[in-house]
Amino acid sequence: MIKISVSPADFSAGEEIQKIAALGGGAVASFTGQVRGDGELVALELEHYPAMTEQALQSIAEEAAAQWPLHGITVIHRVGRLAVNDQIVLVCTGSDHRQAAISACSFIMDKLKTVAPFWKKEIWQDGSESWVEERQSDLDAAADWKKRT
Amino acid sequence: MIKISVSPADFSAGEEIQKIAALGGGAVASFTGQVRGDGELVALELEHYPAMTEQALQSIAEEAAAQWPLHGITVIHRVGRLAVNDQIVLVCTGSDHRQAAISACSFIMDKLKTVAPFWKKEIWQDGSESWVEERQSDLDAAADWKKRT
Amino acid sequence: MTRKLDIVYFAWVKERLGKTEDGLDILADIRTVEDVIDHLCRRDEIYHQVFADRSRLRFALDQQLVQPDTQLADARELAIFPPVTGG
Amino acid sequence: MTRKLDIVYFAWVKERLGKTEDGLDILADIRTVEDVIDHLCRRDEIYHQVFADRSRLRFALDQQLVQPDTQLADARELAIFPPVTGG
Repeated sequence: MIKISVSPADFSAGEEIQKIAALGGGAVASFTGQVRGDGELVALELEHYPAMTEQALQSIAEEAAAQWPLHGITVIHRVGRLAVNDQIVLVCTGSDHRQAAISACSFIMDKLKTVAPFWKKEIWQDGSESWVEERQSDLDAAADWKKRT
Repeated sequence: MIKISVSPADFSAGEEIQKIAALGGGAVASFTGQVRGDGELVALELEHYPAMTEQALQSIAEEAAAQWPLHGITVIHRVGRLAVNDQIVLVCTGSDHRQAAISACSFIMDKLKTVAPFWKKEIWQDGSESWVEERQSDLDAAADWKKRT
Repeated sequence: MTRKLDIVYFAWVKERLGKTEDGLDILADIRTVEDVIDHLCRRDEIYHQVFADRSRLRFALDQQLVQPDTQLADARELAIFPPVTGG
Repeated sequence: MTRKLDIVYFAWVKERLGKTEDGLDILADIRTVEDVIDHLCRRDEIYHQVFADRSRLRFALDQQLVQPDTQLADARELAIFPPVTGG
């Protein structure tokens, strides 16, 4: 059971975990990302490629489902303007096995960071804006899964 | 900031995630374990060693804090009689870095499974009871961290 | 008959080009993603500037990530954007 | 002066022994955790039965996990229990 959501709306990590837990697997892992207050940062502007985003997330979730025995996968990613401390992303996975749940959650985040069409623009207190650059550590993390699987 | 709780009381994964998120790290990982409905299972009876349990969990959390840059760690473990689908355990970790949060969460669960003094008794529909046996996969998972770190 | 390719831009590619999309008639010598870029760069100086460092560009054909040497085949939409930074 | 060691039992060790704890006077020849087990096994057949397969027993001295060959030193409490199964 895969649930993908891309929208400006906020989400409740607790409710999403409960929904996955209700599938009865016994093991639920989650990752929540939020806007980190980096010095003078006021907000992030999350842009995406609407025609592609949901199917890209769906593909990542299906790849995880093919690799681990999962009862449920939820991926929620917000778009639009997000203030410091706002939630950005939630990945939640349910399984009979804790390592499957945790590994799948970690895999989905690593892939999402490198192949899902989102772009972050930082908006600073002085009014300036800057596009976030890709990070080598994210590329390395995603590449590591290829070696492992 | 380490928070350890061992009690019969239920918990809200969502609220614990929010508290860790409020520390501002940007990355929050969680693992929730619940009683899996295994065939004729009615309930689990969770026994523990009160004089030792909290300090064992505290030590595991401190070990994680020494290994990864974490803003917060919450470990909640219930004891007493728990019905099918009841929550048993929550581990929640917050960091600036998603891999640190996820790895620490995974490490804490793996260690908890092998060194924290909890014992599960299964209570079956026919009234019979059986103590859960340790699993080799849990020992292997805990041993793997020693190789990695 | 000439085929038409929709080109869409995102993030700083969009901002620096000052537009969200283009239409392009696919001529016989435009076969790959890279051929499209070359063609645009010849068409107007602005593309030449924005696409100067091609290592910083990523591409999707009909919403699938592709490499610069990928054949256009029957694709209807090419997206040009910087490396993704979601999550 | 004789030192006294409190011994506490958990899970099926407790159930099969039919008790939660014991007190033991530490004599000169009882130096390690294993010595305590040996001593108890000599004291009563029930310990001999419950502790028959020692590979299934785990120990904590003053609430720290220890191995069977660990010296008692000044420890006040020895816990004997099966492998843990929480989480």
